[in-house]
Amino acid sequence: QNVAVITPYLAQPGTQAYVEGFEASAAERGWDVNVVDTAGDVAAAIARIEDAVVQGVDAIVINVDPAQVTAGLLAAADAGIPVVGMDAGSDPLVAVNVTSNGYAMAAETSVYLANRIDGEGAVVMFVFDAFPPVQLRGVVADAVFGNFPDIEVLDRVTPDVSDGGIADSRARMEAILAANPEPGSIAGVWAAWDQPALGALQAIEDAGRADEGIVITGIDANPQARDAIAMGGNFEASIAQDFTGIGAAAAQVVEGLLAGEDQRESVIFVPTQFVTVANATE
Amino acid sequence: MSLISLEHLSKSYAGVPALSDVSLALRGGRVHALMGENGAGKSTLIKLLAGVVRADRMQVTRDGVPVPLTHAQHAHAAGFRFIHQELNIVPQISVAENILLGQRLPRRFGLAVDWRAVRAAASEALATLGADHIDVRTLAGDLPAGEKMLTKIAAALVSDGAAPSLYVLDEPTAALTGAESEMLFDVIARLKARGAAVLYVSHRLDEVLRICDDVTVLRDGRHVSTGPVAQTSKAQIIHDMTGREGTDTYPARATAIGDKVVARVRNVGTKRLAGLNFDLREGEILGVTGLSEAGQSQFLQLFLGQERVVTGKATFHGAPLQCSPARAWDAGVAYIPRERRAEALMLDRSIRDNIVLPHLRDYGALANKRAETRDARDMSSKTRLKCDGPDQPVGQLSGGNQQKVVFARALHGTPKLLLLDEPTRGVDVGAKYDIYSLVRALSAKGCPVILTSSDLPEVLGMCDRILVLQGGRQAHLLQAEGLHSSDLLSFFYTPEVA
Amino acid sequence: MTKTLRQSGTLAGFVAIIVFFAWNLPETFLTPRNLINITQQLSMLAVVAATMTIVMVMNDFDLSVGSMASLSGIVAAMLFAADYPIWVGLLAAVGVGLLGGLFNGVLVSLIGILPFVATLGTLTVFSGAAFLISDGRTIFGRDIPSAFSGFARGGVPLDAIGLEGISLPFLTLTAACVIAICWFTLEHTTFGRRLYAIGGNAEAAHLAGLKVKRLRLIAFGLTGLGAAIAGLMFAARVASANPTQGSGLMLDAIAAVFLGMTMSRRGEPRVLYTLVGVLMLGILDNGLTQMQVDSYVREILVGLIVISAVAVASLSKARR
Amino acid sequence: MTKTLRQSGTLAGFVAIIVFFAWNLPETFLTPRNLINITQQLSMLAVVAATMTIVMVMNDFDLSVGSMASLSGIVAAMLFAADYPIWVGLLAAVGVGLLGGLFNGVLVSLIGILPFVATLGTLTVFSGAAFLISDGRTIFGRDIPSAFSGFARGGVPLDAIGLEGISLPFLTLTAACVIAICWFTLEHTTFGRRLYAIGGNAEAAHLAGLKVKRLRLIAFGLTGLGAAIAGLMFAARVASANPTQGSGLMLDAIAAVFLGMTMSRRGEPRVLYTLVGVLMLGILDNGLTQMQVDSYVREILVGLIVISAVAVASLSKARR
Ligand SMILES: Nc1ncnc2c1ncn2[C@@H]1O[C@H](COP(=O)(O)OP(=O)(O)OP(=O)(O)O)[C@@H](O)[C@H]1O
Ligand SMILES: Nc1ncnc2c1ncn2[C@@H]1O[C@H](COP(=O)(O)OP(=O)(O)OP(=O)(O)O)[C@@H](O)[C@H]1O
Ligand SMILES: [Mg+2]
Ligand SMILES: [Mg+2]
Repeated sequence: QNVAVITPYLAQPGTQAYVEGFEASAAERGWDVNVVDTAGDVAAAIARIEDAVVQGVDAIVINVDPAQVTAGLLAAADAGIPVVGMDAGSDPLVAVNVTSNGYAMAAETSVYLANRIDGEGAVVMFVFDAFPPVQLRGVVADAVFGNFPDIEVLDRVTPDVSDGGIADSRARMEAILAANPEPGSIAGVWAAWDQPALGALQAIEDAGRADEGIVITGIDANPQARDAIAMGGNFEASIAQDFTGIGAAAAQVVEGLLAGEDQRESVIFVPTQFVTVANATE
Repeated sequence: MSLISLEHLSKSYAGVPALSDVSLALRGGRVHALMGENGAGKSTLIKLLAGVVRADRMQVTRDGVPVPLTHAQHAHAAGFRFIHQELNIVPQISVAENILLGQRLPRRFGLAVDWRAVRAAASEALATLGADHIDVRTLAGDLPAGEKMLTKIAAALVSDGAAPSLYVLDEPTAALTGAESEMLFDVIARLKARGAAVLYVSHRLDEVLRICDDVTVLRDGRHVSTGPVAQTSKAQIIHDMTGREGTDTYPARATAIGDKVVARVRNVGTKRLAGLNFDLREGEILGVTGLSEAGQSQFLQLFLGQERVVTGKATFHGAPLQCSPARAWDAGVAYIPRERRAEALMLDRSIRDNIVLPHLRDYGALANKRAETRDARDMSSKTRLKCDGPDQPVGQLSGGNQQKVVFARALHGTPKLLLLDEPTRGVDVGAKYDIYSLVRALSAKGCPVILTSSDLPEVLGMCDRILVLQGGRQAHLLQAEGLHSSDLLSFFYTPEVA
Repeated sequence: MTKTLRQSGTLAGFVAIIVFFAWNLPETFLTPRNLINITQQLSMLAVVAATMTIVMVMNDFDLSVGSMASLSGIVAAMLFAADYPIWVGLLAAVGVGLLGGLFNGVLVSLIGILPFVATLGTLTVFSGAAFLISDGRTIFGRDIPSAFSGFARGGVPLDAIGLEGISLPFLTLTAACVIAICWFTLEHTTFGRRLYAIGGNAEAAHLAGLKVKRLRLIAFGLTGLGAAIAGLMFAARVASANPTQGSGLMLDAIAAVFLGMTMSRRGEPRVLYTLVGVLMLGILDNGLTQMQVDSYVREILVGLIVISAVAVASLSKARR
Repeated sequence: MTKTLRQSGTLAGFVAIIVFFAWNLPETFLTPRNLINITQQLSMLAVVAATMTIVMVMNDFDLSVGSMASLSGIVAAMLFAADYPIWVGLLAAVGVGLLGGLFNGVLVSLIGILPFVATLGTLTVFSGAAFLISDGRTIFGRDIPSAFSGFARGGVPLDAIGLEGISLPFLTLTAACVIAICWFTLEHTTFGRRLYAIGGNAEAAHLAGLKVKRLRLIAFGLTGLGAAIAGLMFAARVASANPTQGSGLMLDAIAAVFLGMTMSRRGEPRVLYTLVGVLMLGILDNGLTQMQVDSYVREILVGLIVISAVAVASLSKARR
């Protein structure tokens, strides 16, 4: 069987992990998988979906907001080619979307942070609203912090991600630290994904303010973040999506679709795991 | 006959006056010469008139009616046509489009350009110049220099409705061969007969005496004299220009040519040259002439390493010719290219930077600004450069003074061979004499010189022998002694004697 | 001779690429559906590249087209979201493009800033504005009227000429119109010829009495307008608008114009050659994806092919 | 008079920005720690911009510096991951930078491709190569030796001069060295003078006996080298390498050089002015973030300030 995996976001570590998970499961099944990255370009993703349809693949797996690639999905539907989403969002044109529950993840980390700082103090948020799955995390965290009257959101920073997200986040955090020199003036850093959390951690450590008890949380628990959490420093928690699990589940769905099975659910949530110093090295 | 009067023309650059309160009357049916040393303000006056440089003060009237001149279009609308000193061709577009540049192109259905009409109008303009051999569809950049100038002249002749009343030509013959110049003089005569006024700038005195009716002389931006040409003389004009006695002749050779053969050229052929056969001796000045584009520039570039020897053998001081300009300069060759602005000068860099450019290595691996400044100042005074000092950007100098910078560069150090391509283009009479003297002095020290020029008197006055090229082929090698312009011209056409 | 080689070098490469894919993908490459697909995929890039040609003819540049495309998409989408009728959104977006382009023009021509710097600055400004008014969010779903996104999905059915079930996409038609207008303007109007004259020798153009400043201003306005149209097409195609979505267009558009320049006689930009450049980039992407070439290898290949095409042209030019 | 205004216009703006932040952030802006922090944040950009100046002096460009920085970081990290000693990784990365730069040089100077096109092509190729050899992954954690990332965290303690607990970061020192070398090379060696001459008129330089091709080749090599050094600094600073991390450097570096050009007498690029440009960009980012200006507004402000600085310079130049 011939399966195309199309995403504009392959440079993101998470995307990579579930694409690899998918490829591994596909290899077991003897499928021929073509992974296409359009480097952030959504229109090109449509183009590549259309190309895959022309080429006559058996199934298409996407990791991009289906609402944005409707043109491509229509082409696939016309040709009768099933489309499965990996963390893509729900859409009538996508047979099944396999994902983690983003709302739950953001809620878990933000509630953790709020509790760790006893519901009071200044919090710096790192968000990225241009990318829908990350944007909703920010919305959830806003709601959680808004519910604690003594928590003040000091700044809501959107870092420049063209450098991978660490370096610019670090520069932003350094400026915020400089602007708030009093020990204790910053209680926590909530990051919508791990790279800004790592940048903030580097900034805090380098400013010699690691012992002020600033609590940092991230999301995704990528290996670099796990290392940092395992050190037992300011970076305390993140939440791991089961990327390999998502990839494997997607492969299973594709297999079912190709076998002509009916899919009852249009969303499959793969469980997540909350990562702290206790289980970071697992 | 119309009367265009220019009054109180004044312009200063950064506080330094280039033109101070000059007034001038131009009459229809007469050719008015504008003379002056390099930097006297001639081109500045013309630019004010063209509306491309804003005057500090100026009043222009035609038959008593004021003419506003704050934009090139105003001048055009007033019926003023210009040929500026620096050749302003657009190389990427066709000759026809160059000729009609600045006008609304003829259209079909009020929309699309009617290319047939464009070509017809352009051809017609060229035909009045007697230059109908130029195909108007050629890209202008592919034309030889003389034909580019003809294109530019044709552009000035094209009229769109209003009959032009004034033609302004700033050193038009500097890039033309003798024959082409004659053609231009014919055209000027016809314009004059039509009742147009002509303002004519040239440093070639004979030309001015021949075709102009009146002459105005400027010095340092001020008006010196105006009068009919018939009532003045060469010596008087030179005196008015320079404020001292002078001459437009050539310094005579003071020392004999050496015996040593410096360069030996045997049956050399290159991509564009053939049959070169001659020896160049110590201190000899060799002229290279021919019709336009007969290969003169390539001839010089042979010694610069730009034109490669394909057949035959050429040596310089016993060694084969160098194969790149870098090596040639290292071997002591100094070169003045034909197009000073495109090929020689860094216009927005200082006089110093321009003069020391090929000699940087002589100052060591680390920059030595003090020594460079000293040398630049020294060379500026030797070439009688009119400037504010070695730090002034070359782009601010007048055309002739820019040429002197190029000269200063070539004469700096002690060249072993001097290659001069149209070296005095745009240089005024007085400075020409100084430059010729410098060349003579160099040759007296044993440095051979190869010179090409479309100014035949210059070739005859300076050279010991003259090599005539026909279509890139060496046709004649003549002794200059006793030769006359007309004799030389006839050799351009007579076939090679075996 | 070599002139012809130079001119046809890139064209020959283009044909070679097509033959190569036709050979390797006999079933799927040279099919009407695939070809029409390619034109649709390329329509946004073609519009940006064609209007970019207008300023590049004067030796200028516009680096801000990508962020202008994003901005205009966002402007339209925000208005749609605020329940304005479609035509208001379209008009506003196009107006923003024109104004942004004219702003570039003012900086470059009236103030005299190098185009590279000026449009680098406005790139930042437009992109910041797009983020600001959208609050950094992607606007999609119900906020985008289906009539708007439907346009990108619709087309003129080609059943009549025997291509059952295939239609010529409206996006392709739009691009074709823009290209035709740019071509006509540059090649067959006094305005266009003047732009070429400015590109050839700005000083000569000025001395000949051309209103250099005004012409440059207008040209930049047109490029901004083109970017806005492309931004709208993009937003319709992805049925959403986000503040970064156009950013990929800029470098590709410039690359296409440069590829085209290797085909023209004097190395000047010309719209139809730009189009060949656009097609070359698009066909490489389509064909290599179909051949399942790894995306990274594809990137390297595209870079090398562009370099080689230009190198061959430069070398044969030098030898001339 | 106006000449001085033009030259000092941007400088005055720079000072005004500093005064503005010092006024609004009295406690935190002009502190030694913050200033040293800024120099450290800017060190990579400063290295790229300073070496970019070398080619821009000749009116050339290098668009590929960003992807070259990413590539060299990846090359070093891959070698570290394969347990090679640190010096091997560093040497290989620097070697890759030099080779890549020379490749650009060959395209631009020997083959004669416009720098914009050539380096646009190599941008794609280098970036593709970085993705390919890293498989698109970020390399970090145990794969990056702590001696390497420790370099970016270390510095020379400044206790001796009364700044307790503050140290002058090695990254800042490295950048200072690179800048000093570039400055000396361009301003005080014949080599540098020759590069400036090429920028003045390349044809004239050639006919005046300069080895234009060789000089351009070397200059591009140096710019590639600088990009590689910056890439290593970047990788050390974030203790990881990923195939896109350098991409933000290119436009910022070019912007810094252009900002610097507005300060020089004849509008030519000069290393020290480039440095002022870099500082201006960095200080704006730092100060505006400290003032909690929305990131999008910050982007717009930075763009507008750059445009205004250049516009003032151009206008006073025109009035001259
Ligand atoms: N853009 C400029 N900036 C400063 N000074 C200038 C500028 N243009 C011309 N000048 C100065 O004005 C004076 C007059 O120059 P102009 O070009 O009118 O001389 P010219 O009489 O045409 O000389 P030539 O015979 O050499 O062409 C010169 O001293 C020149 O240096
Ligand atoms: N002397 C010159 N040499 C070369 N280029 C010039 C010269 N003067 C102006 N230019 C070019 O032309 C532009 C100005 O053109 P021009 O003055 O024709 O504009 P315009 O549209 O006619 O303006 P306006 O009608 O307001 O006077 C300048 O930006 C410059 O690029
Ligand atoms: Mg003059
Ligand atoms: Mg004007």
